[in-house]
Amino acid sequence: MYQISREKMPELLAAVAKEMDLFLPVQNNGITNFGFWTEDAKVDLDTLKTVKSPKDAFFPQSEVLYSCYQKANKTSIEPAALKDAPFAIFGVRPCDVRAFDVLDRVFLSEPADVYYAARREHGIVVSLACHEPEDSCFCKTFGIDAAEPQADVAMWQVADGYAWEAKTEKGEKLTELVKEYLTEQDLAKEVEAEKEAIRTLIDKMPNSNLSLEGWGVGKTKERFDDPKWKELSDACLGCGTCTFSCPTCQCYDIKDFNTGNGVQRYRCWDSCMYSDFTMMAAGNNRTTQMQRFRQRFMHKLVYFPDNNDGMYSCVGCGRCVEKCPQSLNIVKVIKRMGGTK
Amino acid sequence: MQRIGVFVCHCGTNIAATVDVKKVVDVISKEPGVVHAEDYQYMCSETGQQKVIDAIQNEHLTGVVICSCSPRMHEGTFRKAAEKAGLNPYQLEIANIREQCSWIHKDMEEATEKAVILARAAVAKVMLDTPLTPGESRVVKRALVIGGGIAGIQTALDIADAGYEVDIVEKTPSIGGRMSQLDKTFPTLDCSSCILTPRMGEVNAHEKINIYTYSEVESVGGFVGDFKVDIRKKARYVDMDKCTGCGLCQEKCPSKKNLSEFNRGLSNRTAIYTPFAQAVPNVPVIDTANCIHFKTGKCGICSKVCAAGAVNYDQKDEVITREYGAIVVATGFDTISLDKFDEYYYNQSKDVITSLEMERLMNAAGPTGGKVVRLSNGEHPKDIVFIQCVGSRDVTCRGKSYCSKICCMYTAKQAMLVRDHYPDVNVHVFYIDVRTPGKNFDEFYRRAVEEFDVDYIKGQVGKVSEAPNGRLLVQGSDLLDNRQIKMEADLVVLATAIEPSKDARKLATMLTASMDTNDFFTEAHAKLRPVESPTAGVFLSGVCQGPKDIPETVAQAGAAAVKVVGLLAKDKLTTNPCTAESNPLFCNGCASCEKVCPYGAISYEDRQVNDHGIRETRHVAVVNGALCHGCGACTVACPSGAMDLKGFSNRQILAEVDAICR
Amino acid sequence: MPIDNNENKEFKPVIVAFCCNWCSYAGADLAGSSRLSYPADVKIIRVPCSCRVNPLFILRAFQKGADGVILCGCHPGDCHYSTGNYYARRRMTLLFSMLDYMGVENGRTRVEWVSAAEGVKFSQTMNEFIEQVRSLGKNVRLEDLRCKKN
Amino acid sequence: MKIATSDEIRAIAGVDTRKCMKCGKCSASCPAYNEMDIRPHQFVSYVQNGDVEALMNSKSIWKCLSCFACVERCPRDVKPAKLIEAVRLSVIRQRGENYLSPDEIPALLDDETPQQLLMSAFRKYRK
Amino acid sequence: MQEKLVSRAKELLSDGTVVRVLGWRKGDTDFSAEPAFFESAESLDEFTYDGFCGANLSKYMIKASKEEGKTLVFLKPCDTYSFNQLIKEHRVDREKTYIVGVGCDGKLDIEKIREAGCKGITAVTEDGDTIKVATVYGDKELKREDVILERCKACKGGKHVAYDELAEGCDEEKPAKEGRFELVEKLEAMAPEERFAFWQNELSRCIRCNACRNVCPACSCIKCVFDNDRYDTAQKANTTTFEEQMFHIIRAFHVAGRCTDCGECSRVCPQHIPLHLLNRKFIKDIDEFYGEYQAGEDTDSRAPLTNFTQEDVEPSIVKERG
Repeated sequence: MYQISREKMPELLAAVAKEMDLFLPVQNNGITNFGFWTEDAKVDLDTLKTVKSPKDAFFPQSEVLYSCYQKANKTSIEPAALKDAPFAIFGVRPCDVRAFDVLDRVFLSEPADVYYAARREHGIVVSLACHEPEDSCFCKTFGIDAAEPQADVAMWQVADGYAWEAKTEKGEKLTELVKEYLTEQDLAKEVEAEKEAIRTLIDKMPNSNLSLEGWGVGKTKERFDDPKWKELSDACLGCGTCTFSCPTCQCYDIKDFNTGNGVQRYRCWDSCMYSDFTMMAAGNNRTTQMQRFRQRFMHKLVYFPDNNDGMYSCVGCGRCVEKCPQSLNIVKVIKRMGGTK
Repeated sequence: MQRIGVFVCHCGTNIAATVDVKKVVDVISKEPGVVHAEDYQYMCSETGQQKVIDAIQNEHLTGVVICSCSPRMHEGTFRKAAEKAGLNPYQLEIANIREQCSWIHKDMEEATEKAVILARAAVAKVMLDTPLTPGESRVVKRALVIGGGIAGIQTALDIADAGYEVDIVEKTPSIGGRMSQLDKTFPTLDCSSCILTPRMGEVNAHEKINIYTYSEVESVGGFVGDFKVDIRKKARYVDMDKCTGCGLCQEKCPSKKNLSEFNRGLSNRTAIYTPFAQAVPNVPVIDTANCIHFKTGKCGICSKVCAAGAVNYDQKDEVITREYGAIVVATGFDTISLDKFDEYYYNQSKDVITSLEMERLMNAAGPTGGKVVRLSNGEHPKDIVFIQCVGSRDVTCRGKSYCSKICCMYTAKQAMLVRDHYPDVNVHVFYIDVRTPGKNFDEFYRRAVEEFDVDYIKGQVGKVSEAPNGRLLVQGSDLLDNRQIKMEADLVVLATAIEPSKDARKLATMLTASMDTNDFFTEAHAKLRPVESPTAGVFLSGVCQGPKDIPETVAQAGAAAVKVVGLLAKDKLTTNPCTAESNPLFCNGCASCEKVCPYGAISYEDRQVNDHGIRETRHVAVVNGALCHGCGACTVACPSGAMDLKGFSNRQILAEVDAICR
Repeated sequence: MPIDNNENKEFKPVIVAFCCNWCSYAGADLAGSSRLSYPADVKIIRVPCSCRVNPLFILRAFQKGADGVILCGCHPGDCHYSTGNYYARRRMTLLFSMLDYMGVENGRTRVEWVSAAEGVKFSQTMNEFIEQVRSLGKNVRLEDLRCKKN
Repeated sequence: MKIATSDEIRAIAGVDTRKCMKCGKCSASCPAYNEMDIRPHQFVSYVQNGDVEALMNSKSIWKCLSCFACVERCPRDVKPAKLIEAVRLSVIRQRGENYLSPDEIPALLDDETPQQLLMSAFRKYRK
Repeated sequence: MQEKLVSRAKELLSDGTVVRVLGWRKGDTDFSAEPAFFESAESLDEFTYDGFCGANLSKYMIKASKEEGKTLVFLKPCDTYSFNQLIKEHRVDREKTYIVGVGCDGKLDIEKIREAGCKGITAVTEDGDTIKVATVYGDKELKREDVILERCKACKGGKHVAYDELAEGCDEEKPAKEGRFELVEKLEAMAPEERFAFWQNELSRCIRCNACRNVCPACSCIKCVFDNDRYDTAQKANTTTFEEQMFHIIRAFHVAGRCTDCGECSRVCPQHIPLHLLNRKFIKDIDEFYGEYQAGEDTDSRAPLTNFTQEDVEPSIVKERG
């Protein structure tokens, strides 16, 4: 195991950035989101929850798929280049690391999404255990250990810096690259203490031990017509805050943009909460907000597990809990409809 | 798939000298959608037009772009040609490569490049053109004139003489209006009723004119060519058909002490009355507020003395609905209230009167038989003071910011007449400016000064009060001599500002005709369409549109009549097809569009919609194509983009923008 | 105004002019028939009235690569539709103020009232406006990178 | 004495002298007219024409009763009394330009003069 | 307060005046009350009215107006302006609404509490001007003034402009708070480059979740232009910085003169973009150019953009004032 001090961290990051794109939490006007490293970026590894999840690293909010040009009666098509060089994502929390597994289920199952696959192949994930969990966290409900990040490299906050442990081959390579900033050290005791502290704190959080009774594989019939959906969704604005801050939501729309020189076909995130989601000639097959609201949670808690060996597509990151404008969220749904608290 | 044809005109050398026409044809022919492109010397010539027609027919074109001179020049020409070829005329666009390109640029390369871009923009637009058909609506061959003063009378006569039916609605018991109250008219000093009464008779006798006196417009529906108007005929309690106008009822009526409206309250009338001797129709009405029968259930004398049995106490208001093709507003004016002008002592003294009261005083048929006397004691006055601009040109909340226009002249007239009839009376006129723009007007005013020795004082009166001897004390300033004047007077005449009739605002709302802040009706265009309201089919006559004197009123009345006749002469109205259109699926009924529409063309309806499977009733905007002029104000007021303009749609303009910025 | 072709030879701004059909478009025609030149950078879009111009059109022009947008209409009080330009005036005042507030150079937008008789004014206005936009250079603050010309 | 500018006078008075249409109603209404060397309506044109000096030296500013008849009756909202007030203020605000001194009071006193009048006179004629 | 509101609601439900109640439901934590409809007396047991009931309920009345029967809605003073505006635009049915005006001392912003360093919050209690926050990491006391919503810092003064009855103790008007345009003025005073940098930075965080639009009572279009494929304006993501600008400029323009400055847009923005500064700029301009105007103060005045005077300022004012 290695150690890196807080003071050395900027140098390490700069060294990584010299070799590859580096995507990490950056603060802007007090708000932290994942962004690319730049010399004057305010890197923020202390904030627990970025507003947007790191899923942009593999599945950006919008990306061009290909462009068409017309020159003198001839049409040419230029597909967008696939990611072909390694890049690093730094400071990913354990829940968000699990979210990548959820996305993999969607984008890597055959036929695999080439754009996503290329990014996933080249992306190196450096994760960071949750030093100070928050009240909105409920990762434990989905069996995620906030003290044990599963990524290429795992980090823990210790005394005056971070413990660094490579967990995969990709992680080893990255470690090699930044070795000069790391000092080899036996930190087993400190790390164990940090893990213990994290787990104790997580247990104190109000939503850590939600019961998932009534949810999961095979619960479609039981849940679908529950009258509670109406009251739960009454206040839903149909905005995309939950979807766009969610690390696992994977719906997208494909659109064309006329640039004047040609047409760009791009895809961008979409939200099942939107009234024009999957709009067809006959309209949206979910005409009321209640149906859209139900879809989102049924998908996370029932349909996705149904199709993915019981894997929930919620990781309990709690972003939607904090960000929903009207305080509606998946925790309320689980609690009010799940039978027990 | 669209099939667009582009035709590039050389315009002799007008275009071809600066724009490489061949190159334009070459480049534009490669644009997607363009299947035909050619150039020709003169596209607007017979041969040129034939080329367009042939191409439309042979190439089955769905849209045509002509690159030529301004559309203001030949758009109509080419649209007709397109129509001849079987293409909808509105699927043709012009790219202006002459006025806006070849004529202003010298560099051939630059001009050619710009011509191509303009052509592309036109192609982009024509691609999104939809066939438009002008609608048709009927024209009811009858006009309504609201107001029976000289403006309404003249308009009605001119329309009727052209052979169309006219209804006049007048709210008082007789037509005649303000002019019937006047004594003499400036600058010729002929007697007002002598020239008006024959006109009133003519109207009454005209077989095409129908008069509804003592009636008011209750509601207006419909639109140009096809208005539906409800008219309330107030109960007169005297049968119009039976009454012979003998006047016996008025002679015998015991309720005699009611103020005469016609004489501005300077004399009394009976409860059953005709406002004045020459009233048309000469049928009295019963003023129920003062009639003893209506107040107590007793009396009934008029009914008893009426040999014709015309008095009918059970008569009720009647509302009739009539259809009209055009409506003329001729609602006239009143003088403003002087309640806020205590300095002139009007409410305090009987000897301070308005100029309109002065007219009645001077009139031989007036309350004093034409004798100018002090109303407080009936004595002959020695000094009379006229004060101009009372409430006019006053920007405070007390008065009117505008010039009432007629006061200078009638004051000169009244002053002159007083001096003429009573050479012993001293007449002083306090003025700010004397405004006499009119034929023989300044000469008239100078006569008052030079021949009749009227004393004109440049300055305003600050205060009128009562002198200890019971006369009036007038305190004013003489700005030219820089002195303050205090003079005694026996009679003070106030040239009171005029304002539009109080009821006009209500009427404007019914007609959706716009008004200015002073409640004058707004004309469709201040210079070019001065007798039309912006609301199609509504015309303006007389002072309701702005202060004016009798000759101007009569001239405008005639002009309004011509406009009406021009409208009624049509059998059908073709409506401008480039009108706004609201998509009920996107409309949220917020009414922003309705507020900015200058023509009242937008109304709201509850409509059943099927929005991609959601069926519901929505309160949505509906555009009346017959009223819409296609300005597009509503399209921008609409936040959701539900409102769009045919022929200049959002998508079309955006496509032009895209083509230009490409 | 003569155009200085040497100094700014490289930069040819794209300028969109919205002209109302009744006054300004006719004014532009008059400028043309009087041979009053102005640079070819200006391209005119004919609209029925200045009140037809939606802020969306203006933003779209900038998005697609315009460097300046000018709106011309009848003089206040002379609108063919009586009131259209009054609404346009309010809308544009507020829109331009907002663009200015967001840091977009206020010289890139303009409203000018040009009557059908003012060919001279039309041409002068265009010359002035182009000069101003040229001095501001390429529009970068309201650009859409996807629409950048290669 | 420092002479104020027309703009200052207009700013103090809050009056737009250009709105005057020279009707003379102010002077016609003025009860102190005969006491004045420069008349209310002239105040407006003097300010408009920039001759504030004459106004500051005029006795009219001490003769104006501040009855506001001219303000009430002015059809153009020009408010001559406010201009007069502004000129008067421009004078008395300067050192040593008080128009009324306490020494003068005893001589002016009689049984009919209300106390209130003295108070307002002090307010009006002194800084 | 809360008990009284509940009992009044129960009364109005039971006497048939209304068939449903629109209010706030207790959340699973102290700070997560949600807007909710209540249709029975029992369900009202979950009703709450506390410092976290910041949500403006007026827009929900669009939905309620389509239902059968009358709805009782609890509106805070500033919410009533929004309600009036919706009336003016025929979006809600006054006949189907029974408004009980409720008082407000400034609503709390949980995000501000978090920003003040409170993590792992387990309870929040209000004690007058003191807000007590219990957290897993220890307890904290905060001053109410420091953690109220942005909009409450520019409170219009606690007057209800529409109501059928007022709840007890909320009839007192407070003076409107000063300084609502302070930040706008600060921005105006900056150089254009600085302003540009400011807005570019702020808007760069926009994720186009549309929360600002969907919560906005003035944004009540059935189909927003930005959802409508007809005009090429539909955008589901900000692909370039231009689209961020476009969306927010047009949105602010569409609500100009209609925005009551209720501040919901800023409250709900997950990225804390100060959207109210756009709306307030329009409000300030409108006040300066066309005279003071408060949208929602009444239900019949003409909005500034559907009105004009012949003497209006020219657009060149933008350049002239520098």
